[in-house]
Amino acid sequence: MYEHDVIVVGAGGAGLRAAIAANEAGADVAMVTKLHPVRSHTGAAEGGINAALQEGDDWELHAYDTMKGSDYLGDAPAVETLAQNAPEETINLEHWGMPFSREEDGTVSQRPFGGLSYPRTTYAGAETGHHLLHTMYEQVVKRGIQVYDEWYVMDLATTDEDDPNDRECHGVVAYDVQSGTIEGFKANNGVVLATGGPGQAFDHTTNAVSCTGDGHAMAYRAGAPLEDMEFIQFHPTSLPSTGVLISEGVRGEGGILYNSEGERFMFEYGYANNSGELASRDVVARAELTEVGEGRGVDDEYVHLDMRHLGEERIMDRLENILHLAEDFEGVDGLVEPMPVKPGQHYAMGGIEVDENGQTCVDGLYAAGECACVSVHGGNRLGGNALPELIVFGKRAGQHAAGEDLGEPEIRTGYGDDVEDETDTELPVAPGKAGLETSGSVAADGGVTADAEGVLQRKVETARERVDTLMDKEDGVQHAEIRAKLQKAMTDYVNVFRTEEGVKKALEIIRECREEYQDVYVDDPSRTFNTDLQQTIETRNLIDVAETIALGALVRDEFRGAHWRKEHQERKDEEWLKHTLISWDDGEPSIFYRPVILEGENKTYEPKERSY
Amino acid sequence: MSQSYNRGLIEDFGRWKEFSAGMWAWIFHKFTGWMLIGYLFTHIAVLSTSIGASSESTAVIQAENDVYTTTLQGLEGLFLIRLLEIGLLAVAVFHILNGLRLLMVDLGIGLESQDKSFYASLLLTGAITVASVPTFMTEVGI
Amino acid sequence: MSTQQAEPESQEAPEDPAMKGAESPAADEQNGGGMVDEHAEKAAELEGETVHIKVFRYDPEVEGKQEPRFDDFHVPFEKGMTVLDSVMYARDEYDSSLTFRHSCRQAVCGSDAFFVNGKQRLGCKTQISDLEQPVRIEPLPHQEVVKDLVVDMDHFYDQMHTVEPYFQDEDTPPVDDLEEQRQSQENREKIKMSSRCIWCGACMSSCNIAAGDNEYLGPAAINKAYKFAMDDREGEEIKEHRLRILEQEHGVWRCQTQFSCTEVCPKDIPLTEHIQELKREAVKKNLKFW
Amino acid sequence: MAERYSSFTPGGTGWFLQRITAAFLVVVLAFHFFLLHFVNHAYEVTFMQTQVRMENIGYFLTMVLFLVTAAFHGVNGVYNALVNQGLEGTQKKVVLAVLTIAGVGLVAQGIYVALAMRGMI
Ligand SMILES: Cc1cc2nc3c(=O)[nH]c(=O)nc-3n(C[C@H](O)[C@H](O)[C@H](O)COP(=O)(O)OP(=O)(O)OC[C@H]3O[C@@H](n4cnc5c(N)ncnc54)[C@H](O)[C@@H]3O)c2cc1C
Ligand code: HEM
Ligand code: SF4
Ligand code: F3S
Ligand code: FES
Repeated sequence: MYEHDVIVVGAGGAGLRAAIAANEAGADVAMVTKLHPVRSHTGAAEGGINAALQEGDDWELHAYDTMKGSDYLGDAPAVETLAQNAPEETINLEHWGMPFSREEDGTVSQRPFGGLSYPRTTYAGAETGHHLLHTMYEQVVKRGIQVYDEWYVMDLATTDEDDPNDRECHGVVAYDVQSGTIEGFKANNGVVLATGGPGQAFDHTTNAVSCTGDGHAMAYRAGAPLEDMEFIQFHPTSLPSTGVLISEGVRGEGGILYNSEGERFMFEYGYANNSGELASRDVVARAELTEVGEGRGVDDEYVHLDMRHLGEERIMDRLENILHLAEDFEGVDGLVEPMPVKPGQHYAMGGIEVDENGQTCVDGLYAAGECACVSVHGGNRLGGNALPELIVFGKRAGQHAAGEDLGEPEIRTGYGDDVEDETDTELPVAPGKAGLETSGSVAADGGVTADAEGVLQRKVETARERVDTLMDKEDGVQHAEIRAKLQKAMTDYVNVFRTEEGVKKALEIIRECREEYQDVYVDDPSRTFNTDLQQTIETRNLIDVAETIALGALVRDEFRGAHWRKEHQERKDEEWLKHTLISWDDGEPSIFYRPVILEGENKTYEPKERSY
Repeated sequence: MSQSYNRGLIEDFGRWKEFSAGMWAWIFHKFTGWMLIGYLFTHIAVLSTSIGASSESTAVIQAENDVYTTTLQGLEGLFLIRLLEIGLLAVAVFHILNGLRLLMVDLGIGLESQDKSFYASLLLTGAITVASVPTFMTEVGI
Repeated sequence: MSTQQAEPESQEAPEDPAMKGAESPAADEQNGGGMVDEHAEKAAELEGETVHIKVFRYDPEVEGKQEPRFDDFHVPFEKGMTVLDSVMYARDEYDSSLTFRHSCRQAVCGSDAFFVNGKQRLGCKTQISDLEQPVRIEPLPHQEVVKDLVVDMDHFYDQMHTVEPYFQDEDTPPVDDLEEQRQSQENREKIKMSSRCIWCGACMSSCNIAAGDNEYLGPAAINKAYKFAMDDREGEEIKEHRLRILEQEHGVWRCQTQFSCTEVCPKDIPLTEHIQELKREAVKKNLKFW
Repeated sequence: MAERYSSFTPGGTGWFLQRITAAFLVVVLAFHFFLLHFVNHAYEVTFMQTQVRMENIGYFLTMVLFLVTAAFHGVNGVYNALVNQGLEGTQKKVVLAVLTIAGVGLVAQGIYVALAMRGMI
């Protein structure tokens, strides 16, 4: 068993920032991560970090833009904290040596981004995330923070009182990918989950293969509710075979979208008569899929993004990296042929419900980054708002976990007297656990809630048993099959377009996946670097997370932000200014709602029509 | 730590087919350098005959019968030595040309064409060597 | 670091010798239709284009894999297919024990540097159609193999950490100072390429010198140091300190300008150029004292 | 970190001298080759001619310098190459000693020879 004050799970932007903050607060921190830190998906972010740095700009404008972008589903205390702290945190990165792009006078550059009233997206070339990730990892090395890399966290060591609000988290159970040993990590002060997005729930995503929503699933099963999971952002231009992102810059420079008939469909079919290709992400994504759905897709799958008419010189000057991306990942030369693109899952606005200090309703359990939902993005995230979230809320979670006093949070978490229960949606199948699931409940073992070490020890044993069972089983279904089926269902039915019928169908398939998972086995007999085993465990997490996405999508019968429902084409403010929360309840998911907080420090954000 | 596998020798020269220009240049430069220093030692050894020659009488020297002259000309009369000389020239020329290439590299000049300059060194070495054959081969019997 | 051959006794040997990964690849031919077998191969060719890949296999615990071997897979070709796609397909469809690191699929995480047809390349950034078949995929040379295509990266990380890879400036402004340090566009341009490294280890694996001298810092670490040493935001004194680390015996002088690092770097970082520049910087610094 | 290096060698002196000597050698070696293989053919070299050449103090000094640089360049090159191959500890010290002795011996013998050619011995 290992023991530290604070255990940070995940070493992307959020995890690294949390670890540094906890270290600075004097705690003994360790990071446990399934990838070496520099492999984290934060490295893929290109655009930049929003922060009101320049004169004339100020945090209130940033907060306002964010709230508007969220389609009024962001919580004001969180949104304002983000906007207020982003400048300081961004400059702090600069002080740590992050190589931001520069202006003539040597100050950091900022560029305009969609939905922002001021150019406040601070960037470092077209690889902001890469620099952010590496700069923070460097600080971790400098501080000598312990990193357990290639350790896969399987479970949280949480006590199991009936009410999640009474539970406490004492650490995590992880297995060393290289050797296969399973160990407990005791956290004296707190565990911070920073495991990133759940993009792998979909079969076409800009997210990494490692973005499997492990943190979501572990927190969920430990009793912390997942919030606003139905809000998934789809990016309209990703390469079909890999999901690699083709930046909005191509359309910004004048790139045109064509269907298989060679029609400029954004105008031809009236999807966006004014802004055409430059309409907002969700509009373009829906237009592309409509084209494909109506038989005008290329190879029945994608559309073409053409930039040839911009001329070689302009392309080389401004979009050179796009040429490389298309060439390297799709084998297409953007100078001589149009590039194939289609919508891809890009970002999850929802996540583990936390307050401004990053804490969940389970004592000692924190979450930060894309896996968390403090609710700054609400129904739709603005480009450039995820990276500041990592550093602002990563830091707060780290500080709080290390015992620093950050004041009483205004955001409430967990099931309480301020929530409203879901009562009327009919589900096609019962969600939640299937078969003989080990609930990990002490009561079931007839024991009593033990001390921290006892809890951890029991969890370690459960994990070892689970792995042994998976490894010992001789045949059955393989995870790849289940995963593929799940991803397909999500992309077919819970994608950009959502219909009641479709989402219900998805829930049924998810149910099937769960049942099939009962029969899953790990073929690779080796304990050494068994990725088969790791992916099998991840697949289970994906099932849980996908289910919450589909459940959220089914109950929210309105059209808000990225969530589009065929039968409900308008935003319903009277009914839906509230967050969807889903909690596991020992295997029987229950859905409830908590109102959005629109009262900010100095003003109240009045919902307005979202138009740009 | 868990076990791992060390692939031993295939790692190094077993992979010679996959070596790139820079690696060959390195190997050749090393080889030629060692040849040259080796030669320098023999060279001085041969020239040491002049110590004996200097004590011989002027007449002998004028008659070109001193040990230095006879040794040198005796050696030069051997076909094998002539061949070796050509080899030495090739070695020296390559070492010089590639040495110049390396000096450029050290100064950070023309790094993009480092492979081309290696091939150029090789070709030039070949050309100079071939061109020098007549000079080296005059007046030697087989 | 252990260099000895794997001993099977350490962990329980698999009981069933018939699992796919451990057996001769031909056994899988019926259910996947992809493995090496003349009939299968011909059939596959008829069905459409397939790519033939030969993948290095090794597992210290599994019988039949303790002595490395190559497995053949025939993967249906799709436009845009990369080397990584092909091994992922082989893993998901034919043999789930096929092991390799990968994550981002877009050349930013640096997990999947393999030795492909005799050259270090990023799997996800290499179009399979650009390669001669059969495509031979091996783990990075000069690193110990943990399993299949997975190599031990610890030594690489150690070298990276040796150069004090973090920004150091005695006069770094206080955290709550909202003013950034100034840096000229030229200076930022100068360090731009060096800052792109994704720690894939391809360069280190390609360098003969690094292979021969375990303590040689290697191109990636030297490049990392370059990024800081050339950054004007760090003071003169720190730059000198950095040069002192670099000019140690196993530092820059070890580099014999073989250029293979520069040739394989998937991020096109001019590594040799950076190393040479540091050599000159070090000489200049030392000349000052003469 | 930096402390892991036990032996601190003043960085790059060897490397630098190798380049400087190389630059000098290019010129002299070319001259030498040209003179003794193309202008005068090696097979025609006689002690008398050698004496005549050596009588010229400029030529004599150039040749001595040539010898010293070449010896240094060659020996230093060999030493660097061996060190690069991972020579360490006592072995390294022994090699250094042997090479130094060989180098010094070579130069000494060479100078002796040159003096003899000049008729000074
Ligand atoms: C292509 C792309 C471009 C983007 N561009 C921008 C942009 O320009 N601006 C912006 O603001 N945002 C952008 N985003 C969004 C933003 O990059 C991400 O939301 C953010 O980086 C997520 O960071 P994270 O720290 O939460 O997670 P990640 O960086 O994904 O890190 C997750 C970490 O958790 C670890 N982990 C996961 N599961 C486990 C487990 N079970 N056990 C142990 N460890 C585990 C992983 O090893 C990893 O270290 C972009 C996203 C993508 C995909
Ligand atoms: C005429 C011009 C010459 C030039 C331009 C030249 C250039 C160089 C250079 C630049 C190196 C360093 C290579 C490196 O460290 O990467 C080198 C190495 C060497 N040189 Fe020369 N050199 C010349 C002549 C000679 C001569 C006359 C000798 C023999 C006495 C010689 C023997 C060597 C040896 C032994 C090495 C070491 C090779 C190795 O790395 O193993 N060189 N030369
Ligand atoms: S320098 Fe290039 S090859 Fe080397 S680790 Fe970095 S990215 Fe990879
Ligand atoms: S391959 Fe090695 S020798 Fe130098 S130029 Fe690169 S580090
Ligand atoms: S998978 Fe990330 S670099 Fe290839």
